[in-house]
Order: sequence, then C-alpha cells, then structure tokens
Amino acid sequence: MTVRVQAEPVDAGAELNGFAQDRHDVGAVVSFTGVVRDTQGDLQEMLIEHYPGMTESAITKIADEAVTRWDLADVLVIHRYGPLKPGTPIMMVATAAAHRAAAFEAADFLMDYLKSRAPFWKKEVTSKGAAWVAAKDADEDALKRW
Amino acid sequence: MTVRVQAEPVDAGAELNGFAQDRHDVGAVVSFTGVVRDTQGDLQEMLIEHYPGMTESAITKIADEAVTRWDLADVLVIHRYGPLKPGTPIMMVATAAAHRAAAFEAADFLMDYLKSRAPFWKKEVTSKGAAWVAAKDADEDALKRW
Amino acid sequence: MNVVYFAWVRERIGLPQETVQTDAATVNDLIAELKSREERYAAAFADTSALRVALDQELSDFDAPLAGVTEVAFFPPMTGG
Amino acid sequence: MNVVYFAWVRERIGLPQETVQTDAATVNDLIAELKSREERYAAAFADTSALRVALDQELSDFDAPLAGVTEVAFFPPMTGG
Repeated sequence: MTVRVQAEPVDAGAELNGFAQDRHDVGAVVSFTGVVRDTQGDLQEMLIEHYPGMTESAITKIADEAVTRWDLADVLVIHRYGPLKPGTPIMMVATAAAHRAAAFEAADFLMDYLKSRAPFWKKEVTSKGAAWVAAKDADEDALKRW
Repeated sequence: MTVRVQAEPVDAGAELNGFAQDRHDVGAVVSFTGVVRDTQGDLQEMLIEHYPGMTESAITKIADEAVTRWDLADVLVIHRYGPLKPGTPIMMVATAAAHRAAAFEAADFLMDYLKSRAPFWKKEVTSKGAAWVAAKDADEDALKRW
Repeated sequence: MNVVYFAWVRERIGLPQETVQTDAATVNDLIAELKSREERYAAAFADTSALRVALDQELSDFDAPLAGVTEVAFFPPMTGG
Repeated sequence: MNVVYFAWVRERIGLPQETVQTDAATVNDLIAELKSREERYAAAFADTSALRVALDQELSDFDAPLAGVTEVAFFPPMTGG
C-alpha cells in the first residue's frame, strides 16, 4: 500500500505504470484521477489546504478499510496540496485485484471516503476573487452506499 | 472517442496521460487495465483471437451506448490480440467526465459489455497444454445491472 | 454464403472459414445441414447453448432468417476484457 | 491545549493555530468559551452544523470530552478528492 501527500505534480501515467508491477495475481487495475476542472474558463488556480498531521493517517485508515473489505493486491493513493493549475491532477487512486469487481468497487469506495473524510479543503481563485468550495450533500450521502 | 484493436503492446500510462488532455470540463478520469494474470505461475502465454471485421464495430457500439447513457467528455477503448505475456495489459478502458460517478459507472459498464459482447476469445498456454478460457455465468449476469 | 468459425469451434471444424452453398432458411437450418455432412460439424454444433452466432457481424439468434445474409459466424461465448 | 483552524474557519479567526488555556469539559464548552471572547470567534462558530472537529487528529463530535486531548482542530466539511 502506498499513500503520499505531496506538493509536487502527479504523473498519473507513470504512477499507473509503476503500480502493482510485480504481482502475477493481478488481472484488473482501476485508476481514478481527480483533475482541476475549469468549466467556466475563469479559473486561475485551485488552492488545496490540508491538515499536515492528520492527512496521511486519515488516508491510510481509509485505504486499510478498503483492503479489509475487498481482496486487493495493492492500493495507491496520492493527493496534492498547494496551488494547482486547471487541467492538472489533484489526486489519484489506484487499486489492483485478481478480478475487476473488487478493483472497481474499492476505487469507488476510496474516492467517496477521501472526498468527505480526508482533511483537504479546496479554494478556487478566479478573476472575481477567491472562494472555498462547499461540500456537497451528495458527497456525504454517497458514504451510505458502503 | 477512440477505439483501437491492435497486436502491439499497450502503454497504459502513456495512454492515460494522453487521454482527455484538452478538455477543461473534465474533473474525473477513470481507467481500467486488464492484465494477463498468472495465478498458478505456470502461464507461458495468453493467445487472444478476435473477429477482425466485427471487433471494432462491436466495441464502438458499446462505447456509443456509454456516451448515450452518461455525460462523458471522452471514452477510450484499446484491446490487444495475438500472443501476450503474463503481467502485460490485455486491454484498457478510460472514461472522462465532469464528476466521478459518471466516469466510474461508464467504465464499469464498458468493461461488463466488452467482456461478454466484444468478439474476443482467450486461450491459455501452460506447460500442461493450451486451453480456451470459458465464459463465466457471472460475466453474463453482470450485464443485468445496466 | 461465407461461414466463419472462431476459437474452439474453428479448431473442431478444422478451418477458419469456408463458402457454403445452402438454401437454409434460418441459422438452425444451416446448423442441421452442416451437422449432417460430417462428424466434425456434428461435434462442433453438438450443444448450441454453448455457441453464439453473428450474422453479417452482428450478434443474432439461432432462429434468425438467413435471407440476404452474406456472412455467418459461429463461436463460443466471448471472453474479452 | 493547541487549537488549530483550517480553510474559512482559519480565515475568520485570523490565525492558523493558538494555545488556549481552558477548563472546558467538552468541545461545545470550548466553543462557548471562545465565542464569548471575541467577535471573530462568534462569527467562525456561529453555525456548528457547518463545522467539523478533530481531537488529536481524529474526527470527533461536538459533545466529546476534552480530557487528555492535546490538539483540537476546527474546519468546514472536507472537500478532498
């Protein structure tokens, strides 16, 4: 299991290619990449704040839970903090398993929990100013699926 | 939308990094990579046979259906044929959307349909000989989810 | 009519494709005709529940009519992905 | 006791962390104490349903006891991923 919290950019392709490479029992790898979205075409940057002491332990706890629930060969979670440009990855998750159902479900589970239970906060900076991204009820509701 | 059926190896990381790069409305990218699994440690190679005339059109039809059902910015499907070594990608799927639910569901849907509706057949070659991989009832049942 | 075979169907019949002169009205009729010809066809088509058929490269059914069809493909359930 | 703030809670209170001398028994008691001090705390803690609390870096509840706790963190609902 790999958990990284970093200011540096994430090369999702390189991470994917390096993930679960030595496991011969892996038949399915699922990756999720969260990207800084700029729907209005007005986003200058996204600032990610986090809780340094708590972040890695909170993510590790979520990843441990995924490993308990599904038969996974490996799990990867990388989350950035600091200023991010539109179109760049904010974070990525990867899961490896013998079969696709476990890999898909575990990645979906990890994303739902990282979204609402890992201590990160997003602020969007546009020409109109800066504003914290509000949590969505739908994201909290998504946790009830698991 | 990109659909490719090829004998050449798939560089999943390079494909992921090149996917949906120019779309500013993309917040979520999901990829699935199917890997040649060698649980018994006895697999020499996997042979993938396909139906050249039908393969691309069948995959395109499945991808079109995904685009109809979910709000996707882009879809990628690559499937190999020919002899494959253990640990190498057989195929990959990627989906890009504004939000994660659409990207996850569409990738999951694509995999279920590619598994049972795209004209590929797998044969495993071990020290004991060669054997066609049997379709699983569970894979056919999975289609009922959609 | 062009008839093509894949995977173990191809192996049992011993060739990947052939041209068949037939007046068979449906896929089932064509199968009956092929089975009556030689043992290798009887072996390949012994259990059609283990087979799938495509007409002109579209998945179809065993009771589908063959009128206007130029290519029939027989193969086991697909195992892609 | 070390008290830390994140996101708009930090901005409203105007600092990322501070040491607070308190005998507050629970998180709610601590909040009441802070709100009575200065307007910026009253503004930040006006609606605790819009807040989350962590005790020693574990998510917790507003009625949780503070005995033995060395770090209390206040922040809005998380928006990671």
